[in-house]
Amino acid sequence: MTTTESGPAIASPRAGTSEPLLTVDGLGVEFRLRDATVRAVSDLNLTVRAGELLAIVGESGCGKSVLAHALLGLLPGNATTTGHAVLHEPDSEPVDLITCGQRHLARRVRGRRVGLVPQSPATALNPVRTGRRLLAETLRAHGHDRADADQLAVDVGLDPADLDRYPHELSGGMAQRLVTALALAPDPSLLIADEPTTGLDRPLVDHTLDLLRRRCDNGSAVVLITHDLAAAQRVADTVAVMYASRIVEHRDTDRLFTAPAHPYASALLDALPDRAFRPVPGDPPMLTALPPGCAFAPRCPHRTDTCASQPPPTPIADDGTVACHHPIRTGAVT
Amino acid sequence: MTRIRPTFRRLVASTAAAGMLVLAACSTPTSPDSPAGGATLVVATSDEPDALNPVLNFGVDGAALIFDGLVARDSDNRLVPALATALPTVSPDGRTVTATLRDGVQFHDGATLSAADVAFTYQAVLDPKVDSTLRSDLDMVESVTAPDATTVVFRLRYPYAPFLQRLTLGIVPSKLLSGQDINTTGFNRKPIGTGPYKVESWTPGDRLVLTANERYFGGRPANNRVVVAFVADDNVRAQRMRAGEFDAAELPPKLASGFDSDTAYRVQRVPTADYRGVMLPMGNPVLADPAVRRALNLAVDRAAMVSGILGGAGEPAFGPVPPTSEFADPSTVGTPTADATAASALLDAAGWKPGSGGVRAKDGRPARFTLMYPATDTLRKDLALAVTADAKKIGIEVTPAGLTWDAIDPRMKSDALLMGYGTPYDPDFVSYKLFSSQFAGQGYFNPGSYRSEVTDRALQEGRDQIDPALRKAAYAQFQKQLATDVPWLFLTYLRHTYVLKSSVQGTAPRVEAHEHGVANSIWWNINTWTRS
Amino acid sequence: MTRSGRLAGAGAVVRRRLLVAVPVLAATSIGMFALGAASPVDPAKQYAGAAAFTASEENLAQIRANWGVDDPLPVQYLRWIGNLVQGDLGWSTSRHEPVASVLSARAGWTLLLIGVALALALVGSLLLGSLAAYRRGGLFDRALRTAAYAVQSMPVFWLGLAAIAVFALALGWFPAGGLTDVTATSTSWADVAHHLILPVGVLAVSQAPWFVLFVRDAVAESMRDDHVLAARARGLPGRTVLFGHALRTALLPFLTLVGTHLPELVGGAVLVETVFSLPGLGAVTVAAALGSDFPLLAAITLVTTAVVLAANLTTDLAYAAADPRVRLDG
Amino acid sequence: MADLATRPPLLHLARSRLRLRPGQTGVVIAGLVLLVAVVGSLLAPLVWPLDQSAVALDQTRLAPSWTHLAGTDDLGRDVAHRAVYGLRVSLLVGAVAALVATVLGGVVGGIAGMLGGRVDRLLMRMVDTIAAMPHLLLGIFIVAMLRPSLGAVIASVGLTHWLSTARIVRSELLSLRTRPFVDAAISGGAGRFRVLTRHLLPHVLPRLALATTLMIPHAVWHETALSFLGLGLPPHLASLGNMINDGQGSLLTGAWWASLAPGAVIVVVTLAIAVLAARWRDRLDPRVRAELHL
Repeated sequence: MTTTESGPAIASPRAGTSEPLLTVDGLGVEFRLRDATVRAVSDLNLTVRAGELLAIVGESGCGKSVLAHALLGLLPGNATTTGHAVLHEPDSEPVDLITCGQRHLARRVRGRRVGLVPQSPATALNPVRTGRRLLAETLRAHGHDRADADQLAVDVGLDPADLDRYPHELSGGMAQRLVTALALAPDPSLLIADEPTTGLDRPLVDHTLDLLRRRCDNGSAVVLITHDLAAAQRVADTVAVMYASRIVEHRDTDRLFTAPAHPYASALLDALPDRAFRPVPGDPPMLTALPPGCAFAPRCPHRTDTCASQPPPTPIADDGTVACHHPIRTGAVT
Repeated sequence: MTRIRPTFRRLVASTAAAGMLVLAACSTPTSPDSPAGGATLVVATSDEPDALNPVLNFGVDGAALIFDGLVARDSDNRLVPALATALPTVSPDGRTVTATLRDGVQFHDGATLSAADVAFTYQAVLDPKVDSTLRSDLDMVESVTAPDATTVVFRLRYPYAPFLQRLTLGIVPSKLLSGQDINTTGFNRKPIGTGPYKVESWTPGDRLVLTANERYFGGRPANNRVVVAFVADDNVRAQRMRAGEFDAAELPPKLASGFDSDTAYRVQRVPTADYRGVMLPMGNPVLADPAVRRALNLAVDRAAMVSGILGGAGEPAFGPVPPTSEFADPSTVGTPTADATAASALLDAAGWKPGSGGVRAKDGRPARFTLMYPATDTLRKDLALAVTADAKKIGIEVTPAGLTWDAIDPRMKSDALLMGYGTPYDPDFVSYKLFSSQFAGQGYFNPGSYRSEVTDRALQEGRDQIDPALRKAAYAQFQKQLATDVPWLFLTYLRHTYVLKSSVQGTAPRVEAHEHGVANSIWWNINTWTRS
Repeated sequence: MTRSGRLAGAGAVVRRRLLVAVPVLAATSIGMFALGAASPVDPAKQYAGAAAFTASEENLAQIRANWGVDDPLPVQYLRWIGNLVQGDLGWSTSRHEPVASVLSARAGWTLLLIGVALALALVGSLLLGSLAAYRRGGLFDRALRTAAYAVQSMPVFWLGLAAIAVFALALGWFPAGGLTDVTATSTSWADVAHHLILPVGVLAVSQAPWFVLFVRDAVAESMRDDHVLAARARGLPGRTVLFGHALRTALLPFLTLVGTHLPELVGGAVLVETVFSLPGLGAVTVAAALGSDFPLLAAITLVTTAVVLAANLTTDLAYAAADPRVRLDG
Repeated sequence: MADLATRPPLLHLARSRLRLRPGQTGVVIAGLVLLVAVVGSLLAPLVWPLDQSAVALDQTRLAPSWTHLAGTDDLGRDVAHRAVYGLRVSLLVGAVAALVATVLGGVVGGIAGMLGGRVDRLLMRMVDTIAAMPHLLLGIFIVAMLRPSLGAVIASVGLTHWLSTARIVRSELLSLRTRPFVDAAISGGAGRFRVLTRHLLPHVLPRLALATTLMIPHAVWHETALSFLGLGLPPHLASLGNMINDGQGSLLTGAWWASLAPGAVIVVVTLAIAVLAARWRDRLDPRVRAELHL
């Protein structure tokens, strides 16, 4: 796979040229269960700039979706959150999404400033409401004209006639497009799209990705949560790789795909069908029992004794971050 | 004795005529300046009638506000004429009774009362197709005829001394009822009578609303309306009385005593002929021994029962004739407190020796028996437990058993039973069937099969003789014999307790019968009550 | 799919339910009749009450013959069920009037009591339960749940007595019982309402815990549903999320719960009517039981069962109408 | 509706926490309460015998004191002493009635669940219809016809409370029937009875035991309600229902303690059973939301 296939992504403005929109600083999320504590997000640092499309990739259960919910204050009651995630917008005060409280989030932030395309659209739609009612309700709540519903449907590639169906009458792809339309309705400055291409066939995947790309080109920011590396490579400006609650590598898309520095990122790329097609050996660790050192160490070909005992450093590389004791130097890709 | 259900049947106490007579005889304090019929009076009772029809047992012992009988009773329970112009006359052979009707008495619908209505009423009771349990009381009636519009003639099968006492039955209009099925007719719910009050409405389970009968022959009632509220639950009745909803309510003694200290209320404890006692069946091998029965009679602490269970609202009982009756024999009265020593001595002498576990025994038979009581009757339960405790002290083991009547019925021949009944009107009424050997073992009549020739003779004498002095002697002998034989352990006479608002004036309590509901209660003369 | 299309099978559903309910009710009636026939109670003595003491055996036998209670049992049953089918519910031996007129005179009050109490309990529990769920774990949530558990373990008649002691006797705000002021000349609705506040309140409060806890749990769970999270993520106002989305979907199983809870409500009504001496079916049922009045008891039981079955059917149909996923098949 | 399998495991874990679960201290307290109640009512006849028919007419309505911890009633009987025996009788009635209901429900549910098909549909329709009969009315009917007595009360409670058990057993069996190990047992040549006793019963029994336990508070209330209506146990017997019924009158005359102790015993013991049963249910089936089913 080469970067030349990425199309419009190459032409987009590079990250770092505009002001930061979201700065996540030392974010941690824990769930208390009856007999265990789950660390879903650990010491996470991130910056998203206006006009940037950030892709977060990783295996299922690594904490991607929890991160999304944490940013919107939608975690269940047994979750504890630490750290900060500050939203800077040009025409308003900075808001710390972690500490500002539910009331503020509900009134000022959700939908309008930070939108979410939720995962698993089949369950994310109220089963007793038609798409049109849901859309109209959302538009009205944000002071938009409910007549925009049809246009939104067309935007996401949905036949407006299908808006009058109930969710159980929609196919998985139709439901996916509907939840995307719902998230787009308030026109948020930051859109978090959690697996927005699930259940879509290839042309619709491209359609959706282009739609997200266009939003960034118009100055909004998008965080694309996905396990589809190809999609990330196609549209993202930067890519963050998450493993066992941590971001292990966050770099410009081209750099990551050509020269991954973290052994896990490298292994992940190797698992792609058009590369080595070699699955990552071993299983990811339980989030209830994370090792004191590097969580990837047990599966890592480069591991040393330090890896098992010491948490990896997070030095800021010239073009991103890598959390590894023994990062792979440039050109190590097979 | 009451059945499971409270006794609904004989309801309203006062009779029209009685009311009128009270005006004359007792100088009822109806002040002339009080405007005729201002108030609505509200009384509360637990006992709701099933049907407002005298033929079906409503207002039998007094015609119950809505109806009048040929005769009525005054505040001393003496018979006085009501619909009849005078007390009916009895022929020398005692088998023909003739009554003459008052002129111009009208039913509530305006129809004039005639002798045919009286004859119809009694014939209806005697009609086998009518589900009336009164028929047994009128066994002696051979025929009832109305030779003319104002004369009624009863022919009896045999002379019956207290027959006039049976003529308090309320009279119904024949025109409205003849040809109807009396068991189911709508008349039973909205009846027409001659009494001081008309039925305005009856909401079963809630209330009976009566309005004054302007044309009442005994004079217009002093109150425009009377509401009888039916509240089955004692506690609820007490609560609602406390909340000021009623002018008068019947309450159990303990609940009534809660009102004693409150000047806004007056508690009336009315003497009665209503006794409670333990029927001791001769079919029980332990109780068949007169020594055991006499020992029990000595061992029960009647004074403690009166104070502890009745809250003072009662008197110790030693026989079925109440002390208030002219027939009462003073010599049969014992001591109210227990005499365990004398009782034990009696048992020792009869061969009942102390045995294992403190229970006496004779010839290997332990002194124990079962004492049944109707499960829904709290008072009888309490008395049964008190008897049990007293018996234990003299080495007799009693097992109380709370049962329903159908479970009690088949066991009455061999197990003791806490019973109760009593009417103040004539000693023949209940005692004749309760203690005569001819009724032995017949249902509730003489369930313990008590047999005594002396008692039988005395009871028959009391029924046959017209002469009051002879009757009195007969009943004195009857009471003495009972005190000797102890077929029953008489425990207490009750006082029926009523709570009235202090503002209510004009009550004239009279000795009450066991059955007292809407009418044979303290408000039997409510048509003359006033508020101060 | 249109609503009318989905509900086209409603008629067939009703027919099918009837097809099952009728034989089961018939079988139940046989069971009840057998129990009644096996009962040791003598209806004539029951009827005579205290007068059985003075009434002779022949007197009672004649009454029995008048009623036909000495006929063979199958004959009696067929007569009873035959009359029942023709709408003649029989003759009440404890009330001395036709069973139908006992029911018609009293059922209205019981229905009113149950209806108002149910409405009150539903509205109250939906509101309180939703609010508790919205701030679950909060002070209000914990207080409400504690109260619900406490009330749930209190016998309803005890609750009624306590209410009388406090609101009628101590405070004097409401009457202690009855349906209208005893001196009232006619039934005025204001008066009835004043009398019904306490009993309705007690019945509603005693039944509410089930509903409150269910709503609270269902809404709390529903608040974690993906679609509710999604609604929150879209920035919809809290009220809309709570009542428009979380409650709306939790409401559907709630409908069924209400349907199955109706018999419980009837039982509560019997006790409340007894405590507050209301002239409804409850009081008459107890009197009939004490008097072993078979025709009345059997009729009350069968009629209330039929009413509850009809109510269940209604809630099921309402469920179908409210949930677009359900399709009634003919 | 929601497909659990498609949810990411993390949020799924978080969701399961939402169950209503009594706290650890609550469970311990409830356990202690129940232990004291059961042991106390078992040992009472040996340690603190009661003469059920004893009265003391010279000690009526005494307020609580050191000699009479909960006061005395209308007939001078020690309320605390009788409350212990009341609990004993009520628990006995509750337990036996619950057992009767469980056997009945187990048999009906078992037949429906084992045979399935038409029999199942018919039986379940029957259960639905009977469930529509108000418990209390049916109970009153049964007691009225059998006459109030211990047996009648137990029959009345048992005959009206078996429906939920039948449903539980049936659905459990139906779901078990589709599991591979049952298929394996049947294809291995095991007879229906053997499959039932060896493979199915062990799965159903814990649930059945839980249903029985949850029914005991119901049964106690039912008994109390019948006694309150005058249709319960023989009135001189110390049962909680009878005691509250007796105490009502005293309440009006100021002797509040006569009904307080038995009422408090009912509330505390039934709550304790409910709390423990809720925890138990939680253990049995962590996926089902534990709702205190009182």
